[in-house]
Amino acid sequence: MERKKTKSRREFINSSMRFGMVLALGGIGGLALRSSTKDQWVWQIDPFKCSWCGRCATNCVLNPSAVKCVHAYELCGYCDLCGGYLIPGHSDRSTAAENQLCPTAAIERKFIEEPYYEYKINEDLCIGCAKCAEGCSAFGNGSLYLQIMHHLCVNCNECAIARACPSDAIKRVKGSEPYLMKGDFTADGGET
Amino acid sequence: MKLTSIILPLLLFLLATAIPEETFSQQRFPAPEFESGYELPDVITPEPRALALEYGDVIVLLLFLLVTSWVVIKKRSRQWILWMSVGALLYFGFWRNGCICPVGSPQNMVLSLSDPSYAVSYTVIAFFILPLIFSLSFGRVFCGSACPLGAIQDLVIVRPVSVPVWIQKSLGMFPFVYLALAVLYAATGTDFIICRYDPFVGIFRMGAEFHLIVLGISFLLTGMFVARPYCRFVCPYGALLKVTSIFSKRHLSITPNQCIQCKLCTDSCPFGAIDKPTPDKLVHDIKGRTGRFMLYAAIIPLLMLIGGLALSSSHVFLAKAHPDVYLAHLLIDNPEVMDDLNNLDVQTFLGSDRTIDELVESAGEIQASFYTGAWFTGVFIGLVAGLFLISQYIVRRRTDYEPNRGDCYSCGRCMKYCPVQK
Amino acid sequence: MNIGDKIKIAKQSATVAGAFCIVISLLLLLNFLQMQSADPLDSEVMETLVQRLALEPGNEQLKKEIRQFDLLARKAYFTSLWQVRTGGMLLLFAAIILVGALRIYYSLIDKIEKPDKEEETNDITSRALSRRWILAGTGILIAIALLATFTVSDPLERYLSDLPPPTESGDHVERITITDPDTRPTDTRPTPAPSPEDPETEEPGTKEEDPEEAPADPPVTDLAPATPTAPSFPGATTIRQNHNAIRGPWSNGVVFHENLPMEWDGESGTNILWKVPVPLHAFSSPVIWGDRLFLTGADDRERKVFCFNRHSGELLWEASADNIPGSPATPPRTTPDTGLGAPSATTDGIGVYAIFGTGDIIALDMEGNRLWARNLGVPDNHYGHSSSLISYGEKLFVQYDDLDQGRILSLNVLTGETIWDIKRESNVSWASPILANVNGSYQLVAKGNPIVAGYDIETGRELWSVSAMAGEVGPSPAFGGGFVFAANEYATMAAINPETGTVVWEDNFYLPEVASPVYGNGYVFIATTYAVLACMDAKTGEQLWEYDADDIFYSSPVVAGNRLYVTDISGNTYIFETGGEPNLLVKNSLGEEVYTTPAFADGRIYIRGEDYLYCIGN
Amino acid sequence: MKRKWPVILIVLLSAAVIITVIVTEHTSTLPGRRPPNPFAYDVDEFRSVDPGMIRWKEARQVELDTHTPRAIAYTDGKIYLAADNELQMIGSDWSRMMRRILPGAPTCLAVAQDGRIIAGMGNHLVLLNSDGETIAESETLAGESNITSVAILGDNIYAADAPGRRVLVFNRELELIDEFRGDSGVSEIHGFIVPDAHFSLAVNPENELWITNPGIHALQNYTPSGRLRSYIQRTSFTLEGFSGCCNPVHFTFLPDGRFVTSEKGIIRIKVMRESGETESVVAPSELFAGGTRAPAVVVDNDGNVLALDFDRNMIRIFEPI
Repeated sequence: MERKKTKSRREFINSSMRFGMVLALGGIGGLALRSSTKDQWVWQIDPFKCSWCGRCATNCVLNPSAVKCVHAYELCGYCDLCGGYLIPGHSDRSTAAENQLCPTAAIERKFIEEPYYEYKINEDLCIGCAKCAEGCSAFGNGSLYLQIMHHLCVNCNECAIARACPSDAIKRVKGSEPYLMKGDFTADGGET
Repeated sequence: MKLTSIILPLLLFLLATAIPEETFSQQRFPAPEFESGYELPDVITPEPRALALEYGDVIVLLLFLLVTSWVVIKKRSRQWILWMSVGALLYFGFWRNGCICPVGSPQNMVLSLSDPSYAVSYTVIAFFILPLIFSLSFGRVFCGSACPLGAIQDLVIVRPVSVPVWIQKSLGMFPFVYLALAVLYAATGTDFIICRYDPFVGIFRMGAEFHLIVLGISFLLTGMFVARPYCRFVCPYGALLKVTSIFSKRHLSITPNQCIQCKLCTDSCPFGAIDKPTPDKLVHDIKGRTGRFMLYAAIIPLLMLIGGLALSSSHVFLAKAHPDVYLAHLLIDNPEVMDDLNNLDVQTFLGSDRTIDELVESAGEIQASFYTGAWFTGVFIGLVAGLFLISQYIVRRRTDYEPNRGDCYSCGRCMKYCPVQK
Repeated sequence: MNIGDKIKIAKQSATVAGAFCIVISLLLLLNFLQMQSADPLDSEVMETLVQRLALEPGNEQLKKEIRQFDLLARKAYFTSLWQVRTGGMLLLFAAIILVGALRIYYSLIDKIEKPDKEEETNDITSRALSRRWILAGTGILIAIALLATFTVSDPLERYLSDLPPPTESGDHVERITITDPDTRPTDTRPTPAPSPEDPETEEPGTKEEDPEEAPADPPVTDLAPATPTAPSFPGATTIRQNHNAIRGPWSNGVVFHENLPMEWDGESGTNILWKVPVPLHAFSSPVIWGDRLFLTGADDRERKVFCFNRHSGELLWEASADNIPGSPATPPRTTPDTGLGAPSATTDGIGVYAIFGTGDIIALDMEGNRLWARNLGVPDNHYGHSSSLISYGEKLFVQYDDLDQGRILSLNVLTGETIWDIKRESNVSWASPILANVNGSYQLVAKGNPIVAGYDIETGRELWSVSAMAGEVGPSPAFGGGFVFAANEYATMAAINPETGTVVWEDNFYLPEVASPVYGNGYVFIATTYAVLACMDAKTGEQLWEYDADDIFYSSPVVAGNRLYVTDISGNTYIFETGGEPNLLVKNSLGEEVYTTPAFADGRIYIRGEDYLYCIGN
Repeated sequence: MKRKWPVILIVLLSAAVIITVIVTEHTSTLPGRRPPNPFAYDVDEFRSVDPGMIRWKEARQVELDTHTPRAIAYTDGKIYLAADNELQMIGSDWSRMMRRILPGAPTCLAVAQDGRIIAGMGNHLVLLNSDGETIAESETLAGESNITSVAILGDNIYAADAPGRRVLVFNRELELIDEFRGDSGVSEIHGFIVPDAHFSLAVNPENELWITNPGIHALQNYTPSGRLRSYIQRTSFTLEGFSGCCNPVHFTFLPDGRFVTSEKGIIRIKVMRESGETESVVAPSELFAGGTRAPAVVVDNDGNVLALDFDRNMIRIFEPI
């Protein structure tokens, strides 16, 4: 008799606690739903904040990093003398190794026509070290800049580079607009 | 992959048409007119994983949970669970690289509540809620076969030793502490510590920083002898699952019929999660127990107060995990670092347009929010300690061997060993 | 295959897999260390090679070497990347086999089912043990938290309380905001609507105000209700363009005009555009608004205000300060070198305001119609009252230090009503107040004996006060470069920080008796009654140069741009370049004694001589 | 019991390793504890300037109450400032003398001796009187055009169209009368190479028309009819010349005819002799830390350099030391 009582009491406690927890879960879920999005979050570098510290190359969980240099061709000056391509004090404006700034020679330089040259990134070689981006910003138009390549990025819940980034340039962006493009000053890219 | 290659150009096309042409032509400086007919290459911007696939992950999770529940309650097959956990390891672990995962999701939930600019995505909500709902219904079926972290540990159990009860009980408090700290750090926008110290994600990705690999291997080595060390003594999401599972509607039972008290199941469980029948002594000791129970229950508020006081007084220490606070302290305490050109963080800060005043102000705000947060954290930890204590005075009368509803991972080993047939 | 064989196979494969794991791990570790220690991409060899090439750009051999090295380095880098990736895969594979084999091995040897040997009684003791350890764990946590409290100090509060914010740029860059005539603070001012009781509620000193005066007010009383916006008072910009008080805008000795004439001669008439006789003598200085120039004159019989067209010299109107209630029947005694007309008038484009040695103060509109007039009480002054007026917005400020008490008043320019009236710790003085824009808001700075003090123009509250003066205080203060400069013969020259009310530096080598100091472009200039013009560094007080003039200075120096204009009593105007060196650009003679300070307008200088008013321009 | 010892040892060891790893991981990633950048590319050596070269000092900063400064001009003691979509005239005492909303966003300004103001409005010019009222408007230029600089020489108004890579010549009634692209046939000098939206022209005190050719780091002197007369070309990563993509961005003249040039990238303002040697530095790049745009420069009557700092939203006045 007594056992039955305790059992029913226990069941009562159990079910009321369960009910309470369902309510709590529903509450949390509802609260979260209020500020929710059907989109997903992905990580991206704000090229206007980037300070070219090199940690994108060393701190990504992937090796080589998912961060690659991209080239805003629209912004590029197509100059012969490119601060993002040539080392300062280069002996010659040619594609030879001794003139190249990129440690992995990931930038391909091609003559178009007098006086224009094309600079193209070989993504397979790029390690995201930002050397060229720094040179391009210091001497050029800033058309070379870093972006997280989403076909490589594993989209960690907390990006290891974001934590390491000294200039707070890596932030979550909506998966529907996963790149912060330079040369496109329409959205928040240019004005921030 | 195939799907993405179709969707990708489509999305790009849609994206391009969505932005008015005018803004492009006005804001972008036109490239030179090349006489040679050269055309500008396209900027390569591969799309992230399609949203449909993210929802697909939710469906896979749901499937895993449903099938496991069915297997645990109805089918009662260890073999099924084993293979399902291998599947979860391959899919959520090695294929999805350990992200997305419910274990880290509380942080996203908390961040979305504290930071209005961060809207949590539906996928994350689903990943957070689903295992908890299943836990309320059928126990920790998620741990049993859908969690890649649990799966990898479960698979390396080689020679489990039984951990003394007192270690298990006292260390069992840590997941709650860890959860409280993770919530604190997530709410203050400091860090996602659960993800950061996730020991297995480096293994899933086949690459991480060196010490994280070491961390993973250490956990796995430990896991060969102490079964599921992360789940039992660390996992903060497990803490939530434990609480919900205690009050679950239906739970795995060792025997389908009458228990024959053969005690084989206790030996089969590597997690020490099987409760024995209550010894008579304990049952009869009810009087003194109730008194102690009341005493400890009265102590709980005191413990909560102490916890709150202790944690809130250490809020500066806790807040130093935030880079802004740390940098502010560094710059104030050691102003000479400003001359250290190798100190990238300091140099970058000095090169930015933020002033030290602004940094100190922001650090002050963060510390203030840490003070409040640490109070809550401390009170919570005090409460957990109190509840752990008084739970030691609760005796449930049991005549059979039963899985502990809080600690059982629904791995099904005991069912396999149970000689009783249906 | 029996169970023994199975066990054997499992054991062997576990051993092999384990060994393999260890080897791969070691290799990976080696690789890792190698990559850490010598990152081929950041190689010093490469760096030195490139540096050498920079020195000898034509060295083809060197170039070839660099290219080879570069190729090698990159090959090594990508090889090691490949190694890591392959090694990781192999390790994973081996680990799977190891774990699988071990599991099989143990499950095979553990087939024997052993009964549980644990004692039943364990439960109670283990519960007690658990409790103890739960408590201990909680204690450890709290201990760690408390320990953390004591190991970390919070430097933020220290920073906020102690340290002055480290300014990143130590250079002194002056910050300017563009002043805007459209943002006048006076626009929102409640319009004074004089009610019949108002004059009666005034303080006792003004009680004598005759009700008969009320009819003299109509222009104002009509104006206020008719146009609720009221006359809008000039903002800083407009004031800068005019010369609304003695020594220019804010009475500060700095004017903001261009193309000022550099050379003239009173004898030959060179660059003297016009010259008219002063109708009534006084020692007051001219003031200018728009194209009108105002002068005051006084003798024992009459006190008058004159308005000239400043372009032609034509006398437009004159107005007498007579029939003022409370005005003494016989004027107070004054000395000839002060007289009753020593204070200069001021104007704001709406009215012109003048005070005389009798204590009579009068407001006239631009056409010479009286707006209001009152007597402030006859000043007890053994030389004669000489503090000039200045106004801002609806307030007219009167420094009224006499032998009886130190006093400063603010009157409503539209009605003459007292807005505030404060007593101050000062003996009689002859200095004039100035307005100083300290941190964006104006304060009235008035020099007395012995105090130099700043007053809130709204309430008259004393904001700061420095006791530094002595003797008979004549020169007015000057403001510039963040400091108030106050100098007096027999006392000191003090630079005062009006934000803190502290003396920043002091000097007493050259001190003026009559002429006021002036600040310009980082320098302070003093014109003395012993015919020396002295220049000091405004920041430090360091004496930079002095110049011996022909005659003594009564007229105050004025700075316009990078020029300093100063006139001695013989009528010689010296134009210096403001700077650390004495650079006299030109000296012009007027041919007449000058005791007043010139007034400046765009391209024009107006000097009141003893008998004539001159307009100088190119 | 015997067999348990190695197991416990391994477990304890692992636990120790785990704790050490977590602690070291935590501490080593705190700001300031991370290793220096292995890929550091030190452009600081190009930024740094010999202090002896800095012969100007920043004397004043004038904070603007507008959001987006756009252009600046100076004539006869008055500063003309285009900001947001308005035109302001500021007196030498920093009081605002005029403020007027323009019919669009101005891109550049020039002021004639008679006080009339010419404002480039992107694809057309507007002529305003000294009160800022529109007197005349040019026709809208076809195609992609953006007037980035305008100057008055004689009866002509010269406007630099950056996307068009040409200089347009208008008469005083704002009728387009001519244009030239700088290809003069003199030696191997190329026509205007304008790789970004910075293309500037100015008239020196001797009434010579100078135009930048930023793509080749040159300043070129043209006849009023658009024939290249002479040029200065200086390419250098150092102070000696202009570097990178498209410099100088803005330039003007000191009263004695020396150039004042403003560069982007490594933002700096320097003074160049008419012969092309760098004479002194007005403002080294550290004064523009964090900035992204080269300031527009004008010189006032006293020979001070007024720089419109777009990033800080202020006019900065540099005086010779």
